[in-house]
Amino acid sequence: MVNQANTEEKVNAYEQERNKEEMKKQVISFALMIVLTLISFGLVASGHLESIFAIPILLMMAIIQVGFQFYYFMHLKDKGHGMPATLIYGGVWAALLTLAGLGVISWW
Amino acid sequence: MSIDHSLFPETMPSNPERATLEGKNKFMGLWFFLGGETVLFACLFGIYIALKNSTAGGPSSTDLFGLELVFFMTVLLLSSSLTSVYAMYHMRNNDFKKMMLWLGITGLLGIGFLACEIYEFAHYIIDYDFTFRSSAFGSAFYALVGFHGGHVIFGISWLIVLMIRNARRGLNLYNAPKFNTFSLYWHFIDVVWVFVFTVVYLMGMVS
Amino acid sequence: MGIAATEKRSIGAFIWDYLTTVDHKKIGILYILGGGFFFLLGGLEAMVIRIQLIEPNNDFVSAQTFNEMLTMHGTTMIFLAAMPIIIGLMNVAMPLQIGARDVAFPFLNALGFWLFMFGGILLNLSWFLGGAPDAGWTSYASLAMDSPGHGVDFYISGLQIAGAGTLMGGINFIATIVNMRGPGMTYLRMPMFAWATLITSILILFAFPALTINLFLLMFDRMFDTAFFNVNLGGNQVIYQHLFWIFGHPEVYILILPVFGIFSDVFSTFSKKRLFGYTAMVFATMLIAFLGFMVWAHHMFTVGLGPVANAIFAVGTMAIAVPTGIKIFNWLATMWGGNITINAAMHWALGFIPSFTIGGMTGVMLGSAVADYQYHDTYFVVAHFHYVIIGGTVFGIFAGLHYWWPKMFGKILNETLGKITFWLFFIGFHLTFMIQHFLGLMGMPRRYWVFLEGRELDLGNFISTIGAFFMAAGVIVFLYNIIHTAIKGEQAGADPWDGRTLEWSIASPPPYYNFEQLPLTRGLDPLWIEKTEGNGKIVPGEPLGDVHMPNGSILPFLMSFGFFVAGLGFIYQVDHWLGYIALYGGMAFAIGCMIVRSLKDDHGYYIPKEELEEALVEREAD
Amino acid sequence: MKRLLGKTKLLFLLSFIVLLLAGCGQENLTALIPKGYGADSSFYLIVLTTIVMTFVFLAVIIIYSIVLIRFRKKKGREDYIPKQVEGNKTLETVWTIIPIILVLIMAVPTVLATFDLADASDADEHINIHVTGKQFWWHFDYEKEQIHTSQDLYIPVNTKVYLHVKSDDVLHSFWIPSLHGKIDANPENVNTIFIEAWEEGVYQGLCAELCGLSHSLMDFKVIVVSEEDYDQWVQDMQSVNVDDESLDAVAQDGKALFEENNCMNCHAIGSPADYAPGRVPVGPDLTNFGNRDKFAGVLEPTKENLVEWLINNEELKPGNHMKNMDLTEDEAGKIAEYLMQLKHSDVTPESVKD
Repeated sequence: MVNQANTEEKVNAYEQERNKEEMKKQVISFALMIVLTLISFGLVASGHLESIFAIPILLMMAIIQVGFQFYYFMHLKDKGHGMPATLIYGGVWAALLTLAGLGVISWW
Repeated sequence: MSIDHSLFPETMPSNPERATLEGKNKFMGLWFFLGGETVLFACLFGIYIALKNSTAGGPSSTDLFGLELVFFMTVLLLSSSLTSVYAMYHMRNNDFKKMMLWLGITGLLGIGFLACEIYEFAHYIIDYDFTFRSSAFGSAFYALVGFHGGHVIFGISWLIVLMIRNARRGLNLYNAPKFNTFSLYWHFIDVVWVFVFTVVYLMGMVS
Repeated sequence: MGIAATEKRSIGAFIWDYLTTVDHKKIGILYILGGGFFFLLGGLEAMVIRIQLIEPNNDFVSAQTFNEMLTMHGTTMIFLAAMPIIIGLMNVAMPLQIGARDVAFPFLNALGFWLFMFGGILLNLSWFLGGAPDAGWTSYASLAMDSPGHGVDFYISGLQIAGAGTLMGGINFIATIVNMRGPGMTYLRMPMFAWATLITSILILFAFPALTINLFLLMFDRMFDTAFFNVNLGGNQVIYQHLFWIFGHPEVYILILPVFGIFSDVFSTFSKKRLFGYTAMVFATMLIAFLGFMVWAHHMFTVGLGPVANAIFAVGTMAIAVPTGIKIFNWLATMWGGNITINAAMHWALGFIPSFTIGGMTGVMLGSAVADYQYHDTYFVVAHFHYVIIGGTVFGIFAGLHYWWPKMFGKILNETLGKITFWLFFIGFHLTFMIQHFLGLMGMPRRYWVFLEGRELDLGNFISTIGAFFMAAGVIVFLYNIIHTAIKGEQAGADPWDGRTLEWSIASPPPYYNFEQLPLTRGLDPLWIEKTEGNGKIVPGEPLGDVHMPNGSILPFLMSFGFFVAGLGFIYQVDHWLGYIALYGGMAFAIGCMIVRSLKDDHGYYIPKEELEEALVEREAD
Repeated sequence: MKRLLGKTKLLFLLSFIVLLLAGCGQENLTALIPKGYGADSSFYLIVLTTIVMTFVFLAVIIIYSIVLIRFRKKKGREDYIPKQVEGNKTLETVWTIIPIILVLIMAVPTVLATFDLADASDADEHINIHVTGKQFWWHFDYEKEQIHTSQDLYIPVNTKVYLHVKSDDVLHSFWIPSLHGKIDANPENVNTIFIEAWEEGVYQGLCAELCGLSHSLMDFKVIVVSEEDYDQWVQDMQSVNVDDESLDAVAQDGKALFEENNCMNCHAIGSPADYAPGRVPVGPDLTNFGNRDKFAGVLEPTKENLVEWLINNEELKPGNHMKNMDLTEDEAGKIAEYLMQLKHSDVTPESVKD
């Protein structure tokens, strides 16, 4: 436990600064996500909108939120995330097809 | 390279979770697994959408859902996402104690979420007699939300085992990837929840 | 750990070694053995089916037994025979081909195998515990829910466990290829088989979750009275069909793409030529995988999805013919101008081209929705998918086994016996299935327990059954060949085929750490490049140093056993409280193993540099 | 090896001849001799795609043969190292473009035919029949004519007939190979197709989706009659009078036994007054039973068979849902006699065959 003794200097200053920058962005994303959630809930709670308009807006909000999660919280924007991104998008593609199949065709 | 993976300021890599081959493998493996999970949940969402209106005379989504509880649950889970980000921030700064603290908070928020969900299910079952046998809608609802809840339970158990095991060890290159994979998994649970509250609850309320 | 050392150890130690191994080569061999066993079982079931249909109104087996046979034949062949053997070949060859010492997750690799094995055993236990599943390998919801007894429950539990193993294998292979390619091994220098492994694994990753969910829903409906497929409560069994084929169609490509890889390697090795249009081949494989996800509903043309859906899926299906055609012509062009050695492995590869082309042709014909109204669920379809799965997958497996046998076991399979196997199997195959195209159109639906007299179906069915016997004879000769080779086979050198890829640059069988030094890849077909431009030896891509290896572990075996017991308990919990004990006990045991695994650090061990140096010197001396 | 090769050729030749002898299968069963609109559409596409695909197959086989003859290892040049060709843009483009064109040739007619067969806009002007699949028989309900029948479907020649197909239990698939391709009988929705037969005759119908033990015995018949005969048949069926039968004494006893054993709980013998739209009986409707081409799907309608069936049906058709009534042979004989005399129309499968 050598590293524990030296609590002052666990990481060099440059790294620390960079991590802090990153953290700031993440807190901002969180704030935005909360705002988006509030808008979504507010939209439904007010009950003013027709579902034809409301549903696309709600879905948009969800997609933006998920974008924040993936790109900021899960670092998909960072280097070395090429393959993860590829496969997540592959998964999303397969997921969309599945939804199209079950959602649209099941209704026929 | 030695078996001892301890971290020192002078050798601390900027991404301790991906510094070793094993760490990189774990990192990739978990992401790929999440790709598969995407399809898994898409199937459940698809089924839910297809069976949403098949209430067989039982209660429908507008009869059941209330916004307040769901909003509270959403905030809980969203915050737990942020706290796990904090934990990873401290991991990169090699501050083990703070990392554990934030992970602990993450776990507590997760448990809070779970408690709400159990309360919600109990409410539906007792007050509305709405079970997963009531109608196709009931089956689909409990399958989707329950699968997500199951993922939360698994995440919390994983976190507890991880924290107990590493409580006295400090951070090193061997366990940093493990914490990181957990945090990725936890974020993904949140991603799924975003769609659950949008598609199930909010869209269930407008129509 | 040479062969001499292996022989000295006791049988117990040998078995223990295989139960605890995390070495990808041994796991590969286990997969091939396990898959081979189930292949024989599935073959036996096929023979029963064909004997029952040798004459009209036959009563060789009862309707119940026949339905069990056809269900288990399909399920076994696809999930427990073809896929495991392919995954076995991937395990054996892929890490060697990309210059890696092991796969990314050796422990998961072992776990994947044991899950598959125990899942397969669980499924087949149904034969002794009141009857096998009888709702077809697709186990369509309405009939599966109608099926009495526990057969379908065995199908659900067995496949759920085996499927989890496959999913792990898939993730493992992707991570291996992404992270562990040797120095200089860029993506576009990987052998086609490694590419096929990557793309197949991605398909597994995206396709299997749909199966998992589907099996869950069916299980809930059967055991806990939920209403997913219960029409009276608003359920919809078409959902089952969709989910099944969202999984099932990519599954077809999971079976065929790897053998495309095998054939690419085999054709280029034995023609002594570089694979023609390598880049086009890679992209064609990707395109097939991509399109393969978008055509699942062509299995459902008669469901009544409406003309729009049928038209879209018809056109999509036909489009797959384009990349597949590219591959066929590229293989032909690879051989064109080459110096073709026609040995046993090449026999299978050459037999594949016309057989698979016919399978592909009928595939396109089936894609035409309106024509499919006639083909659907008849012997025409049976003929089509056997042309693809036998003419493609099984031929490919045989080619791969002949090709890599020396690498796995250090001995070359007997060539003459290999050729006899091929001809018996090839003739039998066409005899069995060619005629079935016509039987289907003449009014013979599939899964028919009996066909009636006086419908002019007698002769065709008779010929078909005779063909099946030829195929069985071919398989028996192959089994004899294995024994014969083990006893009398000639020793193979490191490179018996004048190979082109990295696996042929190391000893046969390879040392447990594969490479003393990771090899440097300087282009496509690295060994060939060194042979023609260098001194015939691969240049090391790293200095000699200690090599990190994972420890063996019995936990994967125990964990899978726990899930097996839990699965069994799950099936019987509806009948008896003992079921709950097995369910919770097995689950607790498996989770206990998991916790042990996570609490006990396993850092592996290091092979000291000196040992590797010795091995290098020894190799130079040979 | 040579000898083996020779034998292969012989075998292939043999199976080819056999195929020619077998021809296209049994008339009114095979899809290869279409006798109705839907089957003809399918057959046209089958032929078209086969021709296109044969063209591709020949191209492959010709190149394949040349490769095998010219480039296999020859004595004297075992060590020959061929040129390592990377690829050839022109060639690769050619074998990408040509398949795309071929696919288009097949795709366009397919799409047209798909929409053509799915067009149900004029259903109201034609005969509408509700078809229900049950384990293991078929029920037919003539909407406008208010007639129930089971197993034998009577339709007029050269007329569009709309079928609305569904299932009452598990998934089935409704198939009359000579007249129309399959359409699934789903438990949750109704699928509509139209059939149009071009020749009078008795056509074989089959179930094409695994539906349980007797899936292979779930046959039915389509009896295509002239328009006049069809009108006659409809009239006969509409005027069935259950009580006013010219039954002989044995049959009268059988009728009594039939009622005593509560057979009508499951089997209707339709007086038209009972007509209820959309009703599906528990067991097959027995109206006009004496004129059935086959009974229980596959059995010759002889008295012996019927007796055997009444006593031991599980053996003849495993998994069927008919209760065992514990009848003596004598009782069964009387009921059989009764059923055999239920001939409510002179338009019969036999009259069409002649």
